[in-house]
Amino acid sequence: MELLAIIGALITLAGSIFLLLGAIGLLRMPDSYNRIQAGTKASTLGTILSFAGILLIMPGWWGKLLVLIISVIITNPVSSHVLARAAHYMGVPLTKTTLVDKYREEEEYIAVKDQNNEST
Amino acid sequence: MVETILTIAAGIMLLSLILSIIRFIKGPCYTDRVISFDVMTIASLAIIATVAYLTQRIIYLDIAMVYGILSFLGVLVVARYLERGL
Amino acid sequence: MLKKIFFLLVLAGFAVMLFNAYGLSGPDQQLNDVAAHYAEKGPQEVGAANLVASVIVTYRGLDTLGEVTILFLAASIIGFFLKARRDNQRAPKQVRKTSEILETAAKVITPVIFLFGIYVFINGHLTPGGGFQGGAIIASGLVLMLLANPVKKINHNIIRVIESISGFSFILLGIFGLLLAGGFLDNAFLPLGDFGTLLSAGAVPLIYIFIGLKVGAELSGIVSNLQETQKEQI
Amino acid sequence: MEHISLSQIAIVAGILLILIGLWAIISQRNIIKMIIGFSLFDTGIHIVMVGVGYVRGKTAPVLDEAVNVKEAARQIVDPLPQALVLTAIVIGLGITALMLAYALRLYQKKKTLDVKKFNDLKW
Amino acid sequence: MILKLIAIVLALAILLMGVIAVENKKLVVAVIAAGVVSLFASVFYLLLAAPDVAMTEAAIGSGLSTIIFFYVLNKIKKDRKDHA
Amino acid sequence: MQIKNILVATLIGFIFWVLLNNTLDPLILAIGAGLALILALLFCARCNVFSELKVTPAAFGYTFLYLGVFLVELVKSNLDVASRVITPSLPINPGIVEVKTHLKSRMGRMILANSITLTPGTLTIDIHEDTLYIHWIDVQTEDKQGATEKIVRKFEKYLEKIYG
Repeated sequence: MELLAIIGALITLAGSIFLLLGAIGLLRMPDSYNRIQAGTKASTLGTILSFAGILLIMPGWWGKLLVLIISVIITNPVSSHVLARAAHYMGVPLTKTTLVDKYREEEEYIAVKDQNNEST
Repeated sequence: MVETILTIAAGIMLLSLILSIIRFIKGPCYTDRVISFDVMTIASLAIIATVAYLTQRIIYLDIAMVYGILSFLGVLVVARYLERGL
Repeated sequence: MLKKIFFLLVLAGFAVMLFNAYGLSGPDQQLNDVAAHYAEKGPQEVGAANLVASVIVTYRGLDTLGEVTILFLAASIIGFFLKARRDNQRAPKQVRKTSEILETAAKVITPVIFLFGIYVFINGHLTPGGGFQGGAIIASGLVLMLLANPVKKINHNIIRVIESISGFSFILLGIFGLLLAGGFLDNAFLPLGDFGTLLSAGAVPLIYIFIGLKVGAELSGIVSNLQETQKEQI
Repeated sequence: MEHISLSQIAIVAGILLILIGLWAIISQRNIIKMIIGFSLFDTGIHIVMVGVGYVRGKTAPVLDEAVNVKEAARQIVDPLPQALVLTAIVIGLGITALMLAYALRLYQKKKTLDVKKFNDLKW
Repeated sequence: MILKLIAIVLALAILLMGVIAVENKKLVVAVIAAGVVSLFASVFYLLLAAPDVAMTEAAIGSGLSTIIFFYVLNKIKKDRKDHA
Repeated sequence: MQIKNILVATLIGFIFWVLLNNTLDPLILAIGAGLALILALLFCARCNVFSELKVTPAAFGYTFLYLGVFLVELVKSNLDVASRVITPSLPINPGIVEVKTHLKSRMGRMILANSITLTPGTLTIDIHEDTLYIHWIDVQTEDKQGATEKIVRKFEKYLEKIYG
């Protein structure tokens, strides 16, 4: 029992390290799309691992922790997909080393340039 | 033993929260800020779960549920606003 | 410039006042008498495991009634103020279409959010949560529906009917308390039941269900009015 | 670190947040910014009230298996400020929505959000 | 101990985000920053042993009021596009 | 078809309710079943999200197989991105490519897109009919066939068995 709890704590520690890596990726990546890649998804795995670790430590809490894990798995990719779509529609620039942009060739492309003069 | 490891884990989660706040301040576009908002909420979810263990209350996990659902909606609303679909 | 200095002076005055008040607050070592009474007698008198719920619903029930009234007034003023002309043909909204992924995901997630809102206010007397939080979660489920399909028409009559019925039932339960038990909004006219189970605490779960439906309907009304308001109506 | 308690942190942070909100209300000219300042002010007051109700080392006032019902008075924090703050938050949402609706209609009349331009009653 | 550390970091973050919400020129950033203030305040309430208030703040303060702000900003932007 | 749709929606709601309550009290179970049925009738009566789901023993087996493959991919590619992030020279060459899918049902395509998004390195940006536009952090091939082979194939062969 004690061993299981220590394994769970170590899993939580691994999850927190993934969260940290996600945040570092958020800082280091050059453009918005890569930030979405590195930021939101590494941290998604980090959160899932933290929940799983606490589930191993406290087995009586499995119901709510399982619901949390499933909801994180379902909602997070949808939100990052919608965000990336909005970014491409707004005309957020890709970084200079980008090889190819097939989406731009297909989509009717409306750059929203006056998005930034929202203030008065 | 377990509590020590979890304390260190909570400290690392706080560090990632601080790093995403730095991105919020720097972020050149709106989307960068929204991404850092998303990462902040995810890190807060992990912090809430850790706090729930450290204080031994299962009821704190309900707040994590509400948190997850409403941060998802917040990101969706901002994204749909930015792409003129609201 | 002079104006900025004046603002800073005002802020400094407020800061001095507030930090003086901070010096007056007592030591955080033990509960005061009222809180100790709630903590000791609350489980026998009300029977709710969540003491905040018992304070909101019974001990301070009149405050809650006033709050619900304020929220109702705000919602109806917003509805009156932003009323769009619905009878004549208005131009279809110019919005970007939602992606297929969001539409499908919203169809799966929306009933789950509604179910979670209902869970929050049915279990309001046992776990954190209650009518207000559950109502807010239900309204956010409606927001998700609107996000996935921005041109959808919300039927305002259903919202109005749910709100009226639940508000009326809330008052009716209060009057039952006045007639059958100690006072207005007293929950003891139903059996208190076993402490910590779903069917306990007398009328607290019923009152929370009605508060939840009412708050959910009001917030949904506010959101949908703000979403579909038009430019000019006068 | 030992001699400061959570409630002291909460009260100081809340008072500073109240001052930030007040600064926004009296110095900004944009109506939406003033409404944001109002909501910050609101949050600050709520943090101060919950911080006053906190008792050192006690747990939440929800009596489940983690709290002994007989000795509840020695284990929980004060439930009354929490109940008051809970109602205040909901009212704050109603007021914010009302102010935003007014701001929207004002904008549609004058095509501006600057409060200095609304000088119809000035003389 | 770690709870106090979390509380101090969250308090500093709340104040920083409040200053951003007041001083930033762009309304969208200001509204998102106000939402983040509510979000951190919700975790703060959890540390202060007030789960009910934390749930209300998460559902109403950071969820619904941000949503309402964005609906109003959307109307204002659409109006501005029509008339400018 | 309609009945299966409602039944699956009810079942999902009921499982959610039981996990949330974490008890087997018959009263709570009855309340949950009733609420899930009502909500399914209200929201899922006209949307045919679940009607392509195949309810056969083989489909159940493939579901578990798919979950296993998905978890392994998740951890493996997270480690990949993590190593990219902490390398000082930041070795990325991103790009947006298009891939094709054979899946017909909307639900299947949603699960496919979510799986692609969750495995780091790839991010679904948009979906048109049977074409997915994907932001790829390390572009290896630019043509449609090769990218499809590399990104989609490993998930699609299981999802085809579960959804039509």
